[in-house]
Amino acid sequence: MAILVDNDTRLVVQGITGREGGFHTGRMLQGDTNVVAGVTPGKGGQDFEGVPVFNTVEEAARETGANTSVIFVPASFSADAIFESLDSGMRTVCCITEGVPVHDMLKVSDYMRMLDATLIGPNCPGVISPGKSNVSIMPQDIFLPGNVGVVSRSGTLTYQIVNELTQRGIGQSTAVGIGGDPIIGTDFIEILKKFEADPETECAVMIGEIGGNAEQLAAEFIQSEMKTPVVAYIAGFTAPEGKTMGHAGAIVSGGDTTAQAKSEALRAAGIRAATNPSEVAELVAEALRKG
Amino acid sequence: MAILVDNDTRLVVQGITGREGGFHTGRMLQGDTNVVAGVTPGKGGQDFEGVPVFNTVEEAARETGANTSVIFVPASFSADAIFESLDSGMRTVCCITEGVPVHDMLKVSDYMRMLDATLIGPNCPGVISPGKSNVSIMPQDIFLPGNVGVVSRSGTLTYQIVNELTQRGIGQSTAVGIGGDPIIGTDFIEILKKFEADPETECAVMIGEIGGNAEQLAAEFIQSEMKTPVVAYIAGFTAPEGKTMGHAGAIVSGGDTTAQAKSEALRAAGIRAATNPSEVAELVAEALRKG
Amino acid sequence: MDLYEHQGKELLRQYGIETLEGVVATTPDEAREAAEKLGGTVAVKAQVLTGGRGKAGGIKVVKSPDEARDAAEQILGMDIRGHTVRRVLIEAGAAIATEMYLSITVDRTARKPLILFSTEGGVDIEEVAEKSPESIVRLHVDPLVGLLPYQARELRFSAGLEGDVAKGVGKVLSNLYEAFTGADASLVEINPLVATEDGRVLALDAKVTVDNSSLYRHKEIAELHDVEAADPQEQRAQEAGLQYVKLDGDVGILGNGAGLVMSTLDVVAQAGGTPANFLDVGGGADAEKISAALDIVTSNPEVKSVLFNIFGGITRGDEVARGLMTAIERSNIELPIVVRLDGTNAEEGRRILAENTPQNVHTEETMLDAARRAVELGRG
Amino acid sequence: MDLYEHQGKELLRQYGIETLEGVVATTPDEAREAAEKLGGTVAVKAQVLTGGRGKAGGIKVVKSPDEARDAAEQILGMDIRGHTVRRVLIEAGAAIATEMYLSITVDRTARKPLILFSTEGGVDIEEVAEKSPESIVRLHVDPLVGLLPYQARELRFSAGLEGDVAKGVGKVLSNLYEAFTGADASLVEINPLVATEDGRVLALDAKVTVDNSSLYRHKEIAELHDVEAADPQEQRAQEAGLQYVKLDGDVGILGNGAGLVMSTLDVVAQAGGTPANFLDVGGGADAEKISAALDIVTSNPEVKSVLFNIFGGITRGDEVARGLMTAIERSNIELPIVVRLDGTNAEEGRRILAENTPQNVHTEETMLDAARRAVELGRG
Repeated sequence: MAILVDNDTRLVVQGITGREGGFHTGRMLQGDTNVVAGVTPGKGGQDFEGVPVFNTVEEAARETGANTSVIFVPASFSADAIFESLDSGMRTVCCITEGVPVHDMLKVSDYMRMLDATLIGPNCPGVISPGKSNVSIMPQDIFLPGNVGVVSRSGTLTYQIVNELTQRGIGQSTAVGIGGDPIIGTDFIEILKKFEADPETECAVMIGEIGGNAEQLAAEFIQSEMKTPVVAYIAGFTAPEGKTMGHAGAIVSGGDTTAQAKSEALRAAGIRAATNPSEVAELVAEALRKG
Repeated sequence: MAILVDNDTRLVVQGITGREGGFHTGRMLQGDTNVVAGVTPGKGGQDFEGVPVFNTVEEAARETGANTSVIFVPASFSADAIFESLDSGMRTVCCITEGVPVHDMLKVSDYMRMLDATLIGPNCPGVISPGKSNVSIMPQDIFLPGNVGVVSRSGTLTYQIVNELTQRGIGQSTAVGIGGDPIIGTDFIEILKKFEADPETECAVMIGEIGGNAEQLAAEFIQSEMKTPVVAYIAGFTAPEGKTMGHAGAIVSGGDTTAQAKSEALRAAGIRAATNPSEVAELVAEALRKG
Repeated sequence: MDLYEHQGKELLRQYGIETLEGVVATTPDEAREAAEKLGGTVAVKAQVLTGGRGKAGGIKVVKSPDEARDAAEQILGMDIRGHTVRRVLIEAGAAIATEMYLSITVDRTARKPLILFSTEGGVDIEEVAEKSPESIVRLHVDPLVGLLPYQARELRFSAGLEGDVAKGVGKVLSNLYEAFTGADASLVEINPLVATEDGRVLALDAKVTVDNSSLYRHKEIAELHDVEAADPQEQRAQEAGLQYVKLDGDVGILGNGAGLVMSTLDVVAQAGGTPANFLDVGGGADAEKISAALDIVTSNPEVKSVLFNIFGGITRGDEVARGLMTAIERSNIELPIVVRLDGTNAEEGRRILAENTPQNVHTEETMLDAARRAVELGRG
Repeated sequence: MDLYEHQGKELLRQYGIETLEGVVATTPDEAREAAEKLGGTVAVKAQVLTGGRGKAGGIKVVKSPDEARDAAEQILGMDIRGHTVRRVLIEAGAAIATEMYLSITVDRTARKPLILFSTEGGVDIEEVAEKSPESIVRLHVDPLVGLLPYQARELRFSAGLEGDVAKGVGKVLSNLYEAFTGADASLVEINPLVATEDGRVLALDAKVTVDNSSLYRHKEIAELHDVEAADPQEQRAQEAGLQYVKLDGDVGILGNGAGLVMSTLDVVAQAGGTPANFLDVGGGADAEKISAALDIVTSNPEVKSVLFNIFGGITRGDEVARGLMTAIERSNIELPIVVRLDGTNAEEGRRILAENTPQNVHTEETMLDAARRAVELGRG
């Protein structure tokens, strides 16, 4: 099965003729993704590496049956692009763009409450279901089809951990980078819920960070609602307090948002918590052995 | 069972110390309604005919377990009162007030899309489930517990028709006045859906008016989705074109929004359509006989 | 509340939408002066709250001040679909390249504002919808989110607009949406919206309807209300908070609630009578209002009998009865009045009437009987 | 981006929130003049982008211009939690009746703005939350609907406010919400919000953080950015679009993606080393950026070795390799550099490095091995 994207995914790329959009569309086309359309206002009628380009998502959806979108447009236009894709019927939307204003995202995420749709990101690497569909900027060669679901606030750290899994022969059902911004479309719990409901996912990996309390909330959810074993890893054990570490979300302002506190909360909830990426893979192997 | 209000209804009256609010609270208290609280900002701590008054709905809900609200506050404060009741956890809200600005209602009804709640009105007589709960300004003496669901855009015409039913010994499960304004919280179809799902409702009465196409849409729904027999009546056969007849909704601007056209559309969909209130009762009796 | 073209344009200008320069005139001489001031070719346009004035001869394009005077003389006082022309708008000319249509209304079913745009402007949108439906672009706006940039793009690409016109229409769209929400409008319509030969986009006409319920927060718009335009009785009813519509028959009808009154009209017609009016006293009508209502209904000389149908909810039967007594006493009404009273405090109301029934007041138990009786009494 | 108190207050005033009259001074003499102009008792307040300045002696209340001069002399140049005081705000006095707390932040979990209010102001809200949590009123605002009148009532009744103070706080709340959304703030905090003895409600302090991602649409706020306040390397990093945080160790660390870099820090620590910094080159970093990043890391004299950890997604390995070569050539870096390259175009990147590897550049296959090697090489 996999979650969010699979063999039924018909992808439209918003910002297909831009630098990043073009580069990653090329990579997605090399993989298993069914890229059916691109959108760049004013470039409708052109084609990009064989993919037809439209002026609007509505037109792209009408003409190609696109049901999923990935967004590469600049940050100042991203909220508008998300609204456009949602209003055009896209039910999974990945916003890769970094630097989308927080107040724009507050409005978008409020609007999402009216819809039965999933927004991943912004400022995220996207979603990949290896062997099925790649709606992401993730390096797909490191992925292996399998039964481990991965969800992460961090992009490159996800690649690191997926790489460790793949090198041990452990494949992934779906890997989701939810993004590190203060306001994101979908959080750990929502993704974990989907993994729990997915019969193909036999173990889930949650990759967290310092700052906020998303991991603690997820720990409560895992403990009370999940039968699927979960392995967690929180980055930032060496982060000093009061400093922002890159991700807007990764600021440590009090004792209980540190990597230590989070890892302890996870362990207290009976969840396997690793201290580095290699250990994650080891704990996943162990969890799969025990079932 | 009944729909929307029943024995579990714990009612808070917003605007309880106002003229209309006070009058109708008194009447609801005489009936079967469990009026647990009233709200008037600045009058918290007082009581009204034995009902405790609070400053906010949130406080009323916290202290009394209220789950339903009825709104009698002036039109310029009504949207705020609806938001307050929704945000305080009310899951059925009846706004009796007339003259709520359309743009206020556009915002409210948009907000409703985020919630699992039902707003009846504004500019409506409310909801009554005879023998169970009366959350309305309807004259409850004319009602009789029974198995006919009534839904109407008009207040007093509802009383007229209910009266005709009761005089023939035909009782009602729930009667809902959805209101005659351009933008209302709940339309015919949403109420008919609830009647269809209610095992107690054996026949539904839909009371429409000239103007708009709500009755035609309901006809399609009834034909394709309902097993419960429906009797319809459209008022306004003698209305001239181009004139507004009281309800903001009741303006005839084209051929197909007349009472004739609507009645024909209903009959074409296999629905019994009466030409006056007495005939409604006769057709209901017939429908109940045939089962 | 409907605004006149010149008022609607003033509102649009406040929201940054360009129009042609214009001056309102109430006499032929004022029209002449205005045309002189504007210079060149001008249009003389009847200001009436109804459509179809062009076909009715209410718009004339003239080339000199004297011609403007003559045109105004013809148009002023003209009757267009029952509306008397009291003012004309003298408007400067422009070199028009294309005529388009743009409006925003409230879509009741979707519960959202609906934008309609067509590159075929200057004619009835209903006609366009029939003849070339593909030329109409429809866009819903989410009320909480508001108009979004992508929607302007959708309009532009769907309609095939380009260059300056695309840009100009986009700007008008965004300003018009601001006007629509800012003025609590239920309709804003620009037909035609024109592109001039020098690339400007401007509103050549304006139809604006403001939600009556919102007028308390738009004092400046409420003040525009034109008392002259309304039928005197309809005007009086409005002041008293009543909904009154004059019809052609002879049975005067009063009741509470639009639906019940409409149904009463129907039942009167089914009983062989013809309704003289629609009058809804509204919810919670007190004695004063009932009294005013009866006055208005009986001031129509065609009325031969009156049917008074009240089913009380928020309206209380005792107050209705008292209002009725007051009105009859005060106005010395001698017409036959059939009263049917039911619902809240109806018994108390019936008691008041029974205690002191004048000769000409008859009571009936049911709506059907009351209608039959009123028709019968009206026949003498 | 954090605003200084005086900048935050200027913003609040633009949104109709009252503050005390104040003047910014950068020298003791300017402070004296300001105090003279304001008259009476004034406060001399250090302007620093950190909390706790009161406890650190950064605020002094004085009664004369000369005293103001002396106070400014003491405060200017003072170090408060690592921040040097370069400006003071001289502010008029007021007769204060009560001190309250009011803030609006973004609640990430609820994805909504969160209003916090307490009648106990002037102290750390964390302390209040601990000592008397019941005194804190919490209200979420729906981002699309905005602040509603009932929410101001909830705040007022929950906090037990009355009369002028209730009214004044209500007005400040609504203005503060406008400021919060209007300025794209992620935090607006007034602590204390005071009621004066004559019934006015005003902001005695202001802490405003504006979302960096929104600065493109707030040019006037972006211009307030204080380049003096930042560490020179952090400043340079920011200009280059890099996230750099200086730490106390000796292993310089660069990587792409905050999570991966944080994890790299952890792995270095687990390998027995101490990280000298956090540096995220971000997504899609090109040669120019990589080069700037390496410069910044190695400009820290404590750094003994550098660990360069790239797992490419949007970042391409070939560009990283080119950037690295450029930086090494240009800056003549001789420190040992351990490179670990994986992901998008990693092979091409490794090829570029292999073709032209300088003596001091070492490559490793895994993150763990790279960390161990960097620690080892740092020890010499």
